[in-house]
Amino acid sequence: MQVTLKIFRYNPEEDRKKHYDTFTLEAEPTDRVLDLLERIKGNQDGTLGFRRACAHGVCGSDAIRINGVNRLACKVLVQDLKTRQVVIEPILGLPVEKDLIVDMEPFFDHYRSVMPYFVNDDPPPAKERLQSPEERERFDDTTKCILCAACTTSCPSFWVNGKYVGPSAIVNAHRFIFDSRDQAAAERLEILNEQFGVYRCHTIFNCTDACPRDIQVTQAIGEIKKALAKGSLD
Amino acid sequence: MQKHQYEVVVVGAGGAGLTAALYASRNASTAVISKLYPTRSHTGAAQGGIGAALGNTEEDHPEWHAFDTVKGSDYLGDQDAIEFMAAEAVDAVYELEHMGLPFSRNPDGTIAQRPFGGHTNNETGKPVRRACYAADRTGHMILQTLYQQSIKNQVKFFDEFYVLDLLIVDGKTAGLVAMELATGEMHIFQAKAVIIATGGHGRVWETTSNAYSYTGDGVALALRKGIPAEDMEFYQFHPTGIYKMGILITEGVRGEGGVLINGEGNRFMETYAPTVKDLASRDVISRAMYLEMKAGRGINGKRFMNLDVTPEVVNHYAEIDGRKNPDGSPYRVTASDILAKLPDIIDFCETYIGVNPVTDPMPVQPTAHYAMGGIPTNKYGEVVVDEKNTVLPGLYAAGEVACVSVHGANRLGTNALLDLVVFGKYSGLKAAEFANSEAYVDLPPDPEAYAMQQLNAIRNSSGKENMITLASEMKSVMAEHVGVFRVEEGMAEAVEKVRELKERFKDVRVDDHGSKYNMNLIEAWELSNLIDIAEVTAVSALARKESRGAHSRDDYPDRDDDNWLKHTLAWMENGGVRLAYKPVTMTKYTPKARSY
Amino acid sequence: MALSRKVGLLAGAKYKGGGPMLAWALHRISGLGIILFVTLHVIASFLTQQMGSDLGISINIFYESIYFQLFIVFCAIFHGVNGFRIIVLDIWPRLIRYQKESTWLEWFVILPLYLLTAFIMIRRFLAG
Amino acid sequence: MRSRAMPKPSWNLEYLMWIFTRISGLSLILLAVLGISLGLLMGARTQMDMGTLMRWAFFPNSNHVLDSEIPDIFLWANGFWQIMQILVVVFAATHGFNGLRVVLEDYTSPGFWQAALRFLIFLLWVFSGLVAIYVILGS
Ligand SMILES: Cc1cc2nc3c(=O)[nH]c(=O)nc-3n(C[C@H](O)[C@H](O)[C@H](O)COP(=O)(O)OP(=O)(O)OC[C@H]3O[C@@H](n4cnc5c(N)ncnc54)[C@H](O)[C@@H]3O)c2cc1C
Ligand code: HEM
Ligand code: SF4
Ligand code: F3S
Ligand code: FES
Repeated sequence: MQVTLKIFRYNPEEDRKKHYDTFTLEAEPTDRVLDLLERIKGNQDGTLGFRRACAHGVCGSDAIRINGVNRLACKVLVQDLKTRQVVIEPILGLPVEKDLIVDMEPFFDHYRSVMPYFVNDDPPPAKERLQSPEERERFDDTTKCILCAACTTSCPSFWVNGKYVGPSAIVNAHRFIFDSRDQAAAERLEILNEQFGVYRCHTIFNCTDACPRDIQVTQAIGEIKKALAKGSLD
Repeated sequence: MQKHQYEVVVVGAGGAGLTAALYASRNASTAVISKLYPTRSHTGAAQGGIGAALGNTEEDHPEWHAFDTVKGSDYLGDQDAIEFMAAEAVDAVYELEHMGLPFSRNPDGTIAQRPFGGHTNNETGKPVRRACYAADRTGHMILQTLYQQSIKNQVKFFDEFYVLDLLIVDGKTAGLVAMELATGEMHIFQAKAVIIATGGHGRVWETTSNAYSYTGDGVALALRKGIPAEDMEFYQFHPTGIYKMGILITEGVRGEGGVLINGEGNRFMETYAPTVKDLASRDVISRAMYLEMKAGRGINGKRFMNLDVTPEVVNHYAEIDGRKNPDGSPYRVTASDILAKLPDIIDFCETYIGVNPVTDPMPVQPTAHYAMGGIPTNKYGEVVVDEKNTVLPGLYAAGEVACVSVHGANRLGTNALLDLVVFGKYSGLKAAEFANSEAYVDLPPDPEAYAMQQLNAIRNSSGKENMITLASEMKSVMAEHVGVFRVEEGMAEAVEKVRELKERFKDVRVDDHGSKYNMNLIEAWELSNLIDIAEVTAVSALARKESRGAHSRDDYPDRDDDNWLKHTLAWMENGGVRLAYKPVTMTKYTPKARSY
Repeated sequence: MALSRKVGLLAGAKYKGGGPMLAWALHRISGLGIILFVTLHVIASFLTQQMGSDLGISINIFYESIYFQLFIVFCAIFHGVNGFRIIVLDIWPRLIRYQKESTWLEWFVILPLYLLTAFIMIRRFLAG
Repeated sequence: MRSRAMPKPSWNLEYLMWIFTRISGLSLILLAVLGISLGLLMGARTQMDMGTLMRWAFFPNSNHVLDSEIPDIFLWANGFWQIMQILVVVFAATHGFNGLRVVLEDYTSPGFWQAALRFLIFLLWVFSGLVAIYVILGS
């Protein structure tokens, strides 16, 4: 079948103005949107800029807006779209560098600001630190994050206020805060307790809807708000 | 143009690169250069597990692990390195755990382990639980954990910098040349030691589990600088990729009891590997599938098999096999067990083929997966450049790009992730040690000249040839003739074809003439790397007149230890490929017939 | 030069966020609506009662108009019910996975409540 | 396994107001329900229209029912209702103006104008609180 892709274009070197280009091509229902972008780039316009690597939803390179919502290009099939008119745009709230490529640095800055690493200053045991399957389960959901930014850039709070650390950073703080082996929960919570921490979240839920890893993002944020309000992690 | 100076520069931010950087940065100023954001590296795609004889649920020993690896390698692996890796494995896994890696857990709180192909109890020959896992996202957790620790230790990253050239002056490493993708600007890195950790090159083949980014940049970089590539004919085809797409279905599925079923509804692996059946090593299973399909026993006569992990089928065969839990009770699974242990696999199948593995079988076919060959190194990650294993001072390689060789002719599942952390660590330590005792080598006067010249050749080409066409011709000829089964004429044809493509590449079309994020240009460059690698692979394969591990020939069906128990070394010289051979290092395992 | 990161209100409104995003937008609008009403009302009462100013009376006429009343009642009902939903989910974050369901379920409370009230109000109004 | 200590988070405006917003929201619902039910008990159904009752529920000020056909104004205008109404006004004004502040901080960036507007909101809060209490006590 034929599908039409209307793609957002911006080339900093040639035109100062953003615009949309339309491409029409043959597609199978089981083609990924990423496959279509690859084919357009290969056969119609080599200058089209977008990121990709793994092509099956595990590396987090290709978060874009497809028909008005954030998705991974490699995880949406043509048959899932339920339309043959596809609008492709870069994710919102990060500066567009070229076409669908956005500047990810502000996103990673937020990520780095929440101490997204394991802290335990006790001398390690000879073998593993023990952890029961239940304790492991407590933070399983948030270990799945691939830092694709689909959540943060779907959040209206982040759009209007780039200082908000955003759902992705909170998810990654959650992963450690609720890890029974970690010792820096208090510091991370203190960071999230600040003006641009969890209180910028108004449970809008776009983030959870956008997450390609099906992480319960809003729930993770809620658990942190609750931990702060209660002053306890249980 | 910008200049930078670091004692150690690591190229690649996957499992190998990050481990190397973590260790090197303890003792030397270190920078990591990567064409992708570190967390996009392909290590994140690894699913099933990392091998280490922890013995958490049943008896196991590093010696058994070493023997299984030697046997899996079809005796082509260097045994000193294999013994070293198996022994280091246990500490390496504990070290990852201490860095916070969230492994799945046993009820007693220890790291959970599952069986994997080719890993056996050396006394009974039965599968052993050796693969330490975090659900089916082990690689993801390793990559994330290492990146997190790099942030904690303030490792310096140059993200989205594409390395174009390695600077070697008078046989010594001087640094490298990279392009900043965001601006197109050239950067010169002066370094005392360079560690190459750029991963594999599965994009040479049609159906592959590998990322778009798996274009063999590291090996191509080395080849162009007169460094040989070792054992390139040994490329692993994983038996279970999703039909047509190639997306990997981890061996862990079979570890949890999944079985391969042919078009007649039979579990065909019983015939090919009577003891371990579906948990034989990958070369054996891929070949068996190929033979079954050739005999018309694919599903509906098509070129795929069913991989069935529905609880009924798992329990049925577990009963037949008499498989037991560690506590001695019979092994049985429920739908929720499958869901808990293989969540991502289920997600892939539902997203891409609309199949729920808990209720229906998955259509699978062999998929290009892993490069056993690569840049030759010794067990400290030092690059060795000839038959006598002479070290090139200051150059290191680790991970899939390197050939230590611990995987020989066929890698066992879980050993790649292990390879990353063990040899990543030692190359990092060795590189820092080297940097501490050596001075910087002076850069050549025009360091970026060679890279610029190649780039300009692409930029200014006539533009007659479409990149996609060239790539797909290469992929199909390689899949057809240098795939699971190989014969003389086919491989000769492939060599011919690849050389033709190499010529035609000179006319490749690049639409984008800008400098910011010119991915078009980079992709052309990557394609040239792939073509070089395809050539070296095909030539190395054509020369090896035996069947061993992943290299299996219809015209020479047997292993020939008398003539071919040796590593291939291939140089790119004078527009062609020159081959030489070097012996395999043996310690205590003498080659035996291989059966599972 | 990269494009600015700014997301205009319109561009944001075009994002297909679904029920929860709508609930948030309405919560915000209704909250602002009520605070506007309260401020106006307090000022008006102050002006009329304490100063006998005419301005207060004109403000009163404005907000006593049926349209403003209908708007404000909607704001109050929506904000109250949706706010209650938010608080419940804040107390039991585990329920947040049902955020979507909860936003359409709450309409079953809001709509009958509002329509009934509006019906009574309009009938009164028409009856004079 | 060692229990994981978590010291109380430090108090700051965002933290306190987040909690206050929830508490005041719940209280406002409670007060409104109380207002409606008591109003109905006192015969609101036959004595006033819907709009007036709603207004009563949210702001139980006797001025709000003066135009209705109630026979006994004393029931509707006494100290109990004055306290009820002060609670409503204080909660609603604090909750509402804080909400306004949050919205303001979302859509403006730090700087002179933001500071000025924040101060204006603060003044409005104090003013409306004082005025409301003055009106309530004076009526
Ligand atoms: C789907 C899949 C599943 C797997 N499952 C398992 C498993 O269960 N167990 C197991 O043991 N192994 C598994 N493997 C194999 C294993 O994951 C890989 O071999 C391993 O992750 C490779 O790691 P690496 O560090 O060498 O490379 P990568 O992680 O791929 O990193 C390569 C890095 O090099 C950078 N790079 C490349 N070229 C350039 C350049 N020109 N300039 C700058 N930077 C560059 C990239 O940006 C990247 O950061 C699996 C592989 C796949 C594909
Ligand atoms: C009926 C009882 C009420 C309840 C249950 C309630 C509940 C809430 C809650 C939970 C929030 C926080 C929303 C968030 O953080 O996303 C909120 C915000 C707000 N409320 Fe209320 N509220 C009530 C009454 C009021 C009243 C009477 C006013 C006005 C005076 C008001 C004005 C606001 C404003 C302006 C906001 C900010 C909106 C935003 O940030 O998007 N609310 N309310
Ligand atoms: S939480 Fe989900 S959407 Fe957000 S960055 Fe992680 S994977 Fe992407
Ligand atoms: S979209 Fe934004 S407001 Fe919260 S629930 Fe998600 S972070
Ligand atoms: S390309 Fe890796 S997530 Fe889509």
